Amino acid sequence: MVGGFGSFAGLPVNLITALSKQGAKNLTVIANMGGVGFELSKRLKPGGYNDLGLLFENGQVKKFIGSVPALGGMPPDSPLEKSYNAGKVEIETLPQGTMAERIRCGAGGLGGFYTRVGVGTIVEKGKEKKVINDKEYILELPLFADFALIKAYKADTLGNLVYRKTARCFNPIMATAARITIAEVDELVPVGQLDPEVIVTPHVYVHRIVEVPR
Amino acid sequence: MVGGFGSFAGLPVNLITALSKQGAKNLTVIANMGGVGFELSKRLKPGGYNDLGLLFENGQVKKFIGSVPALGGMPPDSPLEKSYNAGKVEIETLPQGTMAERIRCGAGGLGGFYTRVGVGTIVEKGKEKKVINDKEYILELPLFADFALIKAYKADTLGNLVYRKTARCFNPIMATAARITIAEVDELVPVGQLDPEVIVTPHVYVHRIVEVPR
Amino acid sequence: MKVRLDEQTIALRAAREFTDGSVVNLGYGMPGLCANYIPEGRTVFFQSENGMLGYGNLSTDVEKDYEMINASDQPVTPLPGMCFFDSGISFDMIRGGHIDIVVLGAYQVSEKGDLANWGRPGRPATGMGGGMDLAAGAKKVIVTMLHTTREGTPRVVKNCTYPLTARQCVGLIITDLAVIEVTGEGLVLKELAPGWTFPEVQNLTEARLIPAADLKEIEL
Amino acid sequence: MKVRLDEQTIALRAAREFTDGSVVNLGYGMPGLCANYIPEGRTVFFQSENGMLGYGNLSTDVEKDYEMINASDQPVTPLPGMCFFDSGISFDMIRGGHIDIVVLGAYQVSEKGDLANWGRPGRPATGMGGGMDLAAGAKKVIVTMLHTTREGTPRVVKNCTYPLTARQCVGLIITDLAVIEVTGEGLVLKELAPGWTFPEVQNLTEARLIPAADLKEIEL
Repeated sequence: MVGGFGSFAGLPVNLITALSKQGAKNLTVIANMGGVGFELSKRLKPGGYNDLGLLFENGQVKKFIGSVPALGGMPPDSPLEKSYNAGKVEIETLPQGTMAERIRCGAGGLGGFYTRVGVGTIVEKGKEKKVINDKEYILELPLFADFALIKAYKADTLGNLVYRKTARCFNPIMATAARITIAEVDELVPVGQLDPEVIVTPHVYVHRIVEVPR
Repeated sequence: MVGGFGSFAGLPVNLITALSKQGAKNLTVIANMGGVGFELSKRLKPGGYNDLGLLFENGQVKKFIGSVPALGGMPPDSPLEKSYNAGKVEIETLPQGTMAERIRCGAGGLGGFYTRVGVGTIVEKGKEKKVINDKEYILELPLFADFALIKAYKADTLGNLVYRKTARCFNPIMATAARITIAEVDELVPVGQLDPEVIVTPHVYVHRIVEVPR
Repeated sequence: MKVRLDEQTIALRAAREFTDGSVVNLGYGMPGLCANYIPEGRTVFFQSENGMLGYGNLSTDVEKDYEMINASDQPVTPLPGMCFFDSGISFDMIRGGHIDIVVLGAYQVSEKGDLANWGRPGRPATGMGGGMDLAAGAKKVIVTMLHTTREGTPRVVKNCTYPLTARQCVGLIITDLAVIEVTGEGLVLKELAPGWTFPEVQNLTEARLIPAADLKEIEL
Repeated sequence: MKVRLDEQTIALRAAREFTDGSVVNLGYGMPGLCANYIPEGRTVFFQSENGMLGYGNLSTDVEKDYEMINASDQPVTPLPGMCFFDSGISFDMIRGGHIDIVVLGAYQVSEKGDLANWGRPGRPATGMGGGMDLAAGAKKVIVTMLHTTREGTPRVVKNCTYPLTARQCVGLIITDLAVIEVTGEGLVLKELAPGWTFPEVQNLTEARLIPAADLKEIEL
């Protein structure tokens, strides 16, 4: 799993870059958006930034699971879209809220949940349906990852995390749904410096911290 | 629904007292614990306090749903336990985490979820079971209330809420799972005084605020 | 003279639907422009799927904060009383029915209010984003779109041929030519762009339109 | 001289199982006492179902904070690095497998490790609280209890007759007489209270006990 939401905010850009250098292949990547690649990223943030496009360019990914593999409002030039059109990567598309809930479901040790989102659309294809109180629901199953790469604002040395503005997005829920969670943070602070009332991710979920000062 | 967890922390004692005076009957109360009544409450907090016992003493409740109707470690003298033994109130007992998740399920507009908690116990009685990835699960359905009475620390005048220490407990999730949520708060502050990063309950969930300074 | 509303004017008309105190989510693209047209005297709380409630306009600062963006990747400004939360909580709010109005773009809307707004021929890798969740969860779905494709093919259709977002979810359609209400009886044409007649608009619409008793020109 | 361990000593013995850095949840009653016996040099993070991680000892302050309590309604003290969250998040943590050890009280434990710890005759209105969630979610379940009822009826049984909390969940049983490990082969008697012999303890146990090769006296 890779945190963030769409563009720069909340994306662990340094961890993604590191993963591209580390070179692991045949990855299954779970992320909200497939990234646009460095060139198109300049349309979203001046100067651009490295996103998941890097991993698709490198051919490191065999499957992508997310709600926005490619942006319809952008030219069809993102590394994922090109890889997909070339038959090099498989895509599983799912509604954003269903994705969020499947992640929470995996994090919370549950077996699945019923949702009305996607009823009557291609989302229900191959999925079990059930009528509850006269309404149709689709059964959705949990998502859980081997690794979560996430971006937070500050960590204490125990691993408690806080986030900044909309860079929070998918990061706190992905942090809870992986065997090993690696957090890229702007600032690492001593234990006791984060207010116990405002910690968003408790340290039991965080296994590695990489401080990358802005 | 009535917030809190067990004893004093997070219990909207003034709203409970007000409801006992208002006199509504045939209530279904969803709360983690059934309360111990004013007398026994002195064992939990010097001086005692009003808890849900008040509503059972008044005969206002026809059904209680919770994980700890009565405490096994206390004498069988709580108003709920006495009412139950006298056949005056119905009880539905459920595991605490299942209760929390059923509330979140209701709040999130979902149809139900599968959990392993309670498999092989009386909790599974009358419930649908399903095998997912070779493990047995129980189907649990959402909880949603007409009213939620909750306790928060501070509210702004829009209705954004923050909590204090373990008085947070069931309050934030119950706040999201009712048609009308009424919050009892220590302090009401102007809009803009609560840090957007630390607001726990967004104002869309809060319909009435009662300020009761400590 | 026949006038086709431009995107800004469509957004302005859509924003007039925002009642005082309403919670509004704005979809990708044209709907985002509505943020600049809140009717005077009304307070509107904008919710964004990534995890934010109560933000202000699109940022016009020279130094933008790229960690303060709406779900369309646009930097926005803060407002007092706003708050941040994670995307899981955001979709609880959306599915839980706390969004009064969502404004979405569309490729097609059917006469029953079916919505198709995320997939189109030649772009198999695009995804539905939060559209399905919003269409299923919001109390009212408003669609803003151009009345036809560039080639003149109607977008208000009998049945959607593009992949569906949700069935029977759209309440109001606002295009460059018309304002159309989706009712139990069918599509009711409520307002026309300046200079346009009912037959002319019907001619560019695949589904049958019912002229409203009080059919009028769009007031801007 | 035969010694029965008192509650404090049982808690002390249980706390010896807490490895360095482990996340531990303490159940209602006797297990709560473990908080005061963390082995020297080890860091233990106590989690509480209501929504707290990393708290300290039971509060001995004159002015206690009754909004800072563990799940057994006891005021506790803060520690650096602790945090608060809601009960929903708390049980995600519990069911999600992030509790290394839970110490629970019990009425009965069966030879297969079935646990009965919440309902007893004459008290139909008590509930299971968080016990079922903890028993299902924690990596290791330790039970602390008296070896028999006040009347001498064994609590370590062939099959539980009291309502179950969860099946096959208990890993270790610590009583006033013995430390018993639940294994695939059955209940292995690992340690005895001072002065007690294997036959004597077996005699007060309904289930069959297997003496460990290194059966020894409980070291305190």
